[in-house]
Amino acid sequence: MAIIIDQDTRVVVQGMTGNQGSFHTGQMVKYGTNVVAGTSPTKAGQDHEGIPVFASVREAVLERGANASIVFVPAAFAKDAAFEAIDAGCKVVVMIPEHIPVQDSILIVEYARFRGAKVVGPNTYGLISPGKAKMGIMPNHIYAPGPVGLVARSGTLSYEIAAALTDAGLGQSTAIGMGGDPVVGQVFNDVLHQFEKDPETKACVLVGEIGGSAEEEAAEFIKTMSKPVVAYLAGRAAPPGKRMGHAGAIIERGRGTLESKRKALEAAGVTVVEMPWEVAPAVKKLLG
Amino acid sequence: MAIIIDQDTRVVVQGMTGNQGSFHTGQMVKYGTNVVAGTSPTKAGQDHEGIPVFASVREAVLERGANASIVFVPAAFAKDAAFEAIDAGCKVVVMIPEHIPVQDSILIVEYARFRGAKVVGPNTYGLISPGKAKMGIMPNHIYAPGPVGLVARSGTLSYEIAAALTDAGLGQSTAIGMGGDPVVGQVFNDVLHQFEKDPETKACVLVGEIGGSAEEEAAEFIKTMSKPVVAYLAGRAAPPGKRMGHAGAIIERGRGTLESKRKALEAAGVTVVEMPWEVAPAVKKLLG
Amino acid sequence: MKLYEYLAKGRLKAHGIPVPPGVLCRTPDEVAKALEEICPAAVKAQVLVGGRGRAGGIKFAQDPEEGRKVASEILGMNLKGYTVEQVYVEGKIDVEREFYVSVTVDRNARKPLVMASSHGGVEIEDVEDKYIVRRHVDEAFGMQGYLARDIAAEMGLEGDVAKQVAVILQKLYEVFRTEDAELVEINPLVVSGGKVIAADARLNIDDAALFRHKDLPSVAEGTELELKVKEIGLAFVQLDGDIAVMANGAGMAMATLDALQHFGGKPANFLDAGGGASVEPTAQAMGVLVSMQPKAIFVNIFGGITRCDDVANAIVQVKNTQGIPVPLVVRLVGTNEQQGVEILRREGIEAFREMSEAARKAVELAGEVR
Amino acid sequence: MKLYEYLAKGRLKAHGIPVPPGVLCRTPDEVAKALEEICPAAVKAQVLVGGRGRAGGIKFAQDPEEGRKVASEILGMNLKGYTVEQVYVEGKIDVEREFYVSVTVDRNARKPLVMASSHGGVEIEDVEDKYIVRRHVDEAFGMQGYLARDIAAEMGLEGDVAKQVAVILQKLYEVFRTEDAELVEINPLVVSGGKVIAADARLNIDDAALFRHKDLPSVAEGTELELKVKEIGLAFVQLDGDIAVMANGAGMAMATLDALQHFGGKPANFLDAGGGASVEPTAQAMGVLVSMQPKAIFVNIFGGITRCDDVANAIVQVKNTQGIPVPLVVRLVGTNEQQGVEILRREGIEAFREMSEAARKAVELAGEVR
Repeated sequence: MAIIIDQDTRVVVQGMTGNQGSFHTGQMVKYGTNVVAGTSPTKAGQDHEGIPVFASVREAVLERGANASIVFVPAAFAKDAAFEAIDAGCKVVVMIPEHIPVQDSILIVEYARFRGAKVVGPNTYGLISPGKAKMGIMPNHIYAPGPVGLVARSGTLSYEIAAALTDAGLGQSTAIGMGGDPVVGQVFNDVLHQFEKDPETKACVLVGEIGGSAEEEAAEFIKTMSKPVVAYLAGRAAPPGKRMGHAGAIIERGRGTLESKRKALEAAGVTVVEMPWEVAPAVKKLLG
Repeated sequence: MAIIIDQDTRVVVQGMTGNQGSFHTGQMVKYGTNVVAGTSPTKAGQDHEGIPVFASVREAVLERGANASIVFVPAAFAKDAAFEAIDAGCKVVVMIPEHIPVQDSILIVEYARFRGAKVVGPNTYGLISPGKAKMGIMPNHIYAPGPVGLVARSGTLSYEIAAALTDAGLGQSTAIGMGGDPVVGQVFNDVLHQFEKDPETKACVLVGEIGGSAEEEAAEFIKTMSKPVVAYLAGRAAPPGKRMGHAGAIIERGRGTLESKRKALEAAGVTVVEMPWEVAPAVKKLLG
Repeated sequence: MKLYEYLAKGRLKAHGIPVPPGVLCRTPDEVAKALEEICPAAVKAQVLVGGRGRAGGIKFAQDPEEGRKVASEILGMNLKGYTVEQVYVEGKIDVEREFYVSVTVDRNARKPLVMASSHGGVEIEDVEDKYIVRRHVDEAFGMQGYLARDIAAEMGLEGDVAKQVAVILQKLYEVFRTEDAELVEINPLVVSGGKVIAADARLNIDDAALFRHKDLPSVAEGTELELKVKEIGLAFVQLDGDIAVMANGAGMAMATLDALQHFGGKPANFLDAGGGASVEPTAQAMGVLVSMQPKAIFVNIFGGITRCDDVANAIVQVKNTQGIPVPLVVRLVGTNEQQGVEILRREGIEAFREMSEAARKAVELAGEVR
Repeated sequence: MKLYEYLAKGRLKAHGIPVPPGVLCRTPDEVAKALEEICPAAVKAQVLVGGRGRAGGIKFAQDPEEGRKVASEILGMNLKGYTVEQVYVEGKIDVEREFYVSVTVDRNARKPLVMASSHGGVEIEDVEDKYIVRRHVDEAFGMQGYLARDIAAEMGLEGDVAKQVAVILQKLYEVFRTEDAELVEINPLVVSGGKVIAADARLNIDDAALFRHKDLPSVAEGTELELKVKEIGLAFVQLDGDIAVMANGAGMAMATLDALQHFGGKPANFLDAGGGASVEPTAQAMGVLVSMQPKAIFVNIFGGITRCDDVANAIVQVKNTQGIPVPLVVRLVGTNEQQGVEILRREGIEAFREMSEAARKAVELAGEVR
């Protein structure tokens, strides 16, 4: 078990023949992901490293049974790509691009809800169910199968923590990037719901940051969870009104402060650690 | 039991203080329907025959716990009214008006799907679960509680058949008007699914007519049903290309003929009778 | 409401879909003048009937004089019951390929349906299914670029033609949405000199949405009598039988025609007197039936919202003013049934309870029992 | 991107929302001329900082001469770090009531959020929750009339004012949608002589959507250094500490600042060198850090897509050209770690494996250990 993707996931890569798409398709295949097709507006009908390239996701679904898509097209075309994947019947759509207009993201998330699909991202590094499948751009070697469900807003910070978990002998059921944008398809809440139901997951790690109130919302659900949760929150040194890289990481009008998040999570029984290197030891302690 | 509405349905009447709204509110109350509120753009804050009038459906939901709405506003405002009811949380919205633009109806049905509500109509006489609740404009006296699920496109024809059923001692679990427009919220298929699951319903009557292919679609589901179905189809004397009153009742480009409907239904095991007065005897025979 | 070809094309053009140059003309002189600009040209009768070409409603002209000549042949001619009052002079284009594209409402899916085919130029009903591309649109979310590109590709188009068709499909959908169309169809959509152009177009506007399109000229369709009854606000269709019919409710009216036919009769019309019509419109409708001079009149009422006494009073009113000089059969049950039956009895009219008996009687009186 | 007041109001006006008459001016003469038409008027500095009024950036004028006088006071003044180059001359209006209305993105609901209050004229944060109406819009389906009417009613408005506010709310939502706004706010929305008018407005456009709004003038916000690093294409924020920081990934960069602070240090900046930046931009970014003349530089890299050897090479390049005249601490793990560590060692730079040790060391070298 794992959440959202596993060995039965059949991936189509939208924008497979571009620089990024091409490189990461190779990495995903190397990891063992079942990449069944790619799309390209110009190279349809060809093969790309042994994977058939189609003009549309629909063809990839009809001819190759694709059921999940990962999107590598430029931000301006990302909405069209996401709608295409959802309309074609993909139930998981991973949106790698950053700088997607927020109102496009709102519409993508609404459309996914309307058609019963899950969108991960945008501006995410993707997700990985170690040993089963990877849809994303994360390094392959830092993950290992195991009992920890990891959900983060941010990429590299999440790799840091995943690597530390793995080093400590704590593998992951699924590690998922929520994405650094203000509006994303899967928020902490959605992901924790799924981890709670997943028999393989024994503990959860939440890597949050300033901005928004997804952490506070998650705290409400965590109160009802049976599994322990460890959280690290980035951005205590960030001044208000400044965007810390992510479009979503900004303290605006007094909202989205670290303090409010920490309080909410602690009230829900979460072990909130101060520094990233404290995550793995805390999980170890909780899992006994 | 019954489908869609019953004694727990709390009705708000949109456009309650107009001519039609006012008269039929009286009739619904007389039937025992739990009409908890009405709306009116001009008479909010007043009482109308003992029922509180609000400016918005939202207030009716918040203050009176309304969970279903019946709409009596003019066609040009019907889309706004339906969206209001759905957004306010009503799970059943009965659209009485005719001459609603078809693209408005498409959007109403999409919005209902998006928000998990059921729309009956537009251009319907409504629905009644005899002895429990009535949301519609049908005469009160012709119905009786019993085992027959009745679904029709057309009003008066359905009354004719309901009265004949009642006279023959065959009461109804629920009688529902699909509506005479090309695009409606509940089609035969949807309704039959619910009748199949309803323990009170022992047999179904389908009253169809020329135009569209809702009857053919229904036939596909009927093949899988455990309960017997009797159908009467109106319009064998109708010439192609002419709208027979209902916007939906038209044979266009060779589609929507009676013959195709009859064939599909008979192939699904339906007893298709020739004349309306043959419906009640056929049901009697099937129910033994 | 169906729009004339020139109006339909005007709407397409306004949304950026390429159409041939064209001018609407009302006289042979105007046509000759138009041909000074647009030449050679097709001179096309503007009527709402199919098969204009075969019926002589479309002719070609190589110069102004020929234009004047063919225009005088077409203008004023009777085309399947309609007098031609306007012609559309349109530049003739060389046709390399013919496609079909349309957007309409799929009532089962309850979504807009885009249909397209590379086999255009014939009625879509005559095209084999495997050559027709069918795709739905989620209306609230609109038609996205990928869908237009997909459809063009599935039509088997490539390169620049595929791109042009994809753009036209998106604009066509825009026409469908903003014009409240029931159907917008380009057939054929042609390739001419590498450009994709709408050579013929149909645009039917949803009658119920006309209140949003007050700028559109009203185009009436129907026989004289149908238009007259439409004015009263009732649904009426003229048929070719001899028993005039009134019933309340569309389904009931259809069932009434079916019942007459069942017993060997031939209905002269469809008339839905409405679910709750009062005395006056009912009397007006009765008046129309009488004026049709049928062999018999059959009134079939199941009173729900409609009150039987209202119907009876309407009948009596017509009897005592206009007169009802043909056999009349009335079936009257439901709300206020007793009062209605009594009112009729006083005037010597017997009311039936059973629809079957009444229908049989009407056919018998019309002298048509099989 | 935040728009100047005059641009924001121009957009509102284009969508049919009433605004006071106004003219943009660049000189005292232009202001005097404007006052011949618009009088009395407010002369308002066009800068992107709050609290203009209290800082002397808004003054009133009763005639052209006074206009010239106050304009020469405001134009050229330094307002919270920004030089005033333009003023907006706007007709003074009598204010009877002040409301607040806005549309923004609710990131939790993932929907547009309409906020409104009859308690306008102050920052919405200072308004009690019970006086704020909050309603979401399903974006694909748009804002319907009922919602606008509901909101006006929940604000406690009645009659004609309620109607005007409802209309303005629908137009405000239109602005939000068509302009790709992150925030559109009218505060105060005033009643003046029975008419509802937008007295002040904010319109922030989503940077990511600017490619759809090429007609908008670019309004740059940030310090000189921030704008310079933005040109390289990296995310950079200037802070008031003395340890310059580079990390890869936004979350990692934040965590790096947190770690420095944890050990008693003060970060001088936020810099996300990107998830997979190559040698050149990394070197450019390092160059910027050096130019800041910090007490120490801390580079914290977890190599995933980023390759440690690339980072090492960038550091060496800067060391050998620009020079690195301050203590440098590098933490380097992940992809091609060994190569990277070796490259640095050859240049006498020690690389740390543990983020905690490295952060502590950087703080120590900056002489700030607590």
